[in-house]
Amino acid sequence: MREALLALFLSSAEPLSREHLAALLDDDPDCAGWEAALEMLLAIGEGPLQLVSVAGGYRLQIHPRHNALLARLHVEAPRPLSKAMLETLAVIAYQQPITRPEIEHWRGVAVSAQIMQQLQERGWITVAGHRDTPGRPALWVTTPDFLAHFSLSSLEALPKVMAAERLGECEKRIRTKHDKKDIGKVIII
Amino acid sequence: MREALLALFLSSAEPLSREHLAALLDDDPDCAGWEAALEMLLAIGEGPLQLVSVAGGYRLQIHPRHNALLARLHVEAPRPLSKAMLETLAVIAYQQPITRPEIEHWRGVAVSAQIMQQLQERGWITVAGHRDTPGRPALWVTTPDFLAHFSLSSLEALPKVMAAERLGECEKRIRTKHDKKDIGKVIII
Amino acid sequence: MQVHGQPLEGLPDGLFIPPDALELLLESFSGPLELLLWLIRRNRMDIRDIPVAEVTRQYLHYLREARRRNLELAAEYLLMAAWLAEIKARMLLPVPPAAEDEDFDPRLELARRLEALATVQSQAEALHTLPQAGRDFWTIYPAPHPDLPLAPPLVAFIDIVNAWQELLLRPARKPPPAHTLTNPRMGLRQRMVELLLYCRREPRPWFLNELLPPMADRLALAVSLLAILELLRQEALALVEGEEGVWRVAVAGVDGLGDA
Repeated sequence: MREALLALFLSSAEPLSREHLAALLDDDPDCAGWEAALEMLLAIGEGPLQLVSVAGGYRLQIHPRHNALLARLHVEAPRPLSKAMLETLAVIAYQQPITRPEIEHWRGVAVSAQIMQQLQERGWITVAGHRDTPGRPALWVTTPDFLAHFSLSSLEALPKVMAAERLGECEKRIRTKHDKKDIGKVIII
Repeated sequence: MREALLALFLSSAEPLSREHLAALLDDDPDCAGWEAALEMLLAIGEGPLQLVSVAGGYRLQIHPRHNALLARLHVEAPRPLSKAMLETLAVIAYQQPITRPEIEHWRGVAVSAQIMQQLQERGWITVAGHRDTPGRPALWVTTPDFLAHFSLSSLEALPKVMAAERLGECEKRIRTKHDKKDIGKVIII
Repeated sequence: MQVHGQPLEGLPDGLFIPPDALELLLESFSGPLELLLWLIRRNRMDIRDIPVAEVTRQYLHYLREARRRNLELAAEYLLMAAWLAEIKARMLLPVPPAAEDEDFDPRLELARRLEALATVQSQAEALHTLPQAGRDFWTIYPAPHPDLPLAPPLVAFIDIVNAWQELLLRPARKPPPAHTLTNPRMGLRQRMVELLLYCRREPRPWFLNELLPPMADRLALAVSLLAILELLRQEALALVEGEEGVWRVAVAGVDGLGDA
């Protein structure tokens, strides 16, 4: 009976409601006890499948424990980031936590909600809070996944970058005293 | 491992080839021994499922022992193919790549644009190029979906067919020995 | 699917056709060639040696019957009749003595076309007998796999650094809408992000000592304090005064004590 029930769910594009199942199975003496089998499926699933209750009935889906493997199968080919996305990501990485208006200030152009959403979907940025200023803008930060993807131990490991003018004045002072590694630590604050 | 393999097949709308599976699984130490699991699946299936070799890969389908039940679920049976569609499809399948005028030559009648479109909508035929003759007529071929629908592992698996009339002298011999029904089996018509 | 020929096998031999059958018969044919093939098969004639006179006689009989019953016939049916008549006429001519081989048989082209059609019919029938999805078996409908992570974008780390460098090198811009740290010290930023995420774990204000790292050295303590102060200054965190006059820190907007 469990098998027949699985066959129905597996071949169906739509979720199956309890009523639909009853209409299909109640009159069939071979299918007696299907309700118990359904409860079992709901409770413990079957192999890599779990039965979930969705609008309109039940449907089988792959248990999320296989997501890593499935992600390899269902990859959309990785696409390069657009320049706008790249700049936005760079600003967030170096200036976090940061609001969208501030990102726009750094980039000098408006940042579309779509860009923020796409970066978010990739799992590299997230909202960490809100600034308590008018409009309560969201504060964007990079995620641990972002660090992990680029093998960065922390944000401290982001390469130091300075604007040219600032570099000029600092350089003279520091060069005489410190090696390059120390420069970062001394001048950043 | 068996579960992971099942998860891949269960989530895939297309048949998966052995090469594709190898690319997905070979580097993963958790997936060692997937070939053995695949052989097992091919041999004995899993619950109501059987793994079949089709269109250059493997695909799960419901074991035919559940057909009666499934027919009750899928009440709107797919519309049967018209004779004209079936013949046109047969010409393309057996003679591909082929142009529309050539199809018309084989069938002895004009092929309507509607038939070509219906076959295309079912995803069974597609244009693979153009013949380098005046007018550059489109060259039609069948798709992997065609193989999948008709449970063919490849085009070589198309049933070998001889027209009755090609048999010429064979026919006379057969006729004396068999009744008409048997002729049908030998010569298909 | 009606298998060609089979529903028609019940027809009586000879030329008589019941009144309703002719229409069905002609409708089942895709064209004159198929009618001709059907006639040849029904008479068990050899396609390579067609008795043209007899076939033509029968073919014309069906055409006349159709006309008598006011059935519409496509022009190709008349074209075929003309072709048959032409073949019949050429068969009456003496074969040129120099070319007695088969190629000069006027029936050859007709035989070729009938053979092609017969082949197509066999192939169509072969396809029809193959197991078909949704008719003879059911495939699985691919099971959904919710919340699959998207592939990370294709980007080299150095591109991010360069993008930032380029932004910094751009001509001076107006002051930012909210004051931000312009000389980023990443240790501080890391701590700020961590603090924000930490505070959001529960919607309540936090005591200062909850936010400072335990067993930390002086530098870590200093950075944490600085991060809290910076977040307060940026108004990402807010100070909340409790009943006992104790100040606590809350994520901006979390009104744990009703006055954030």
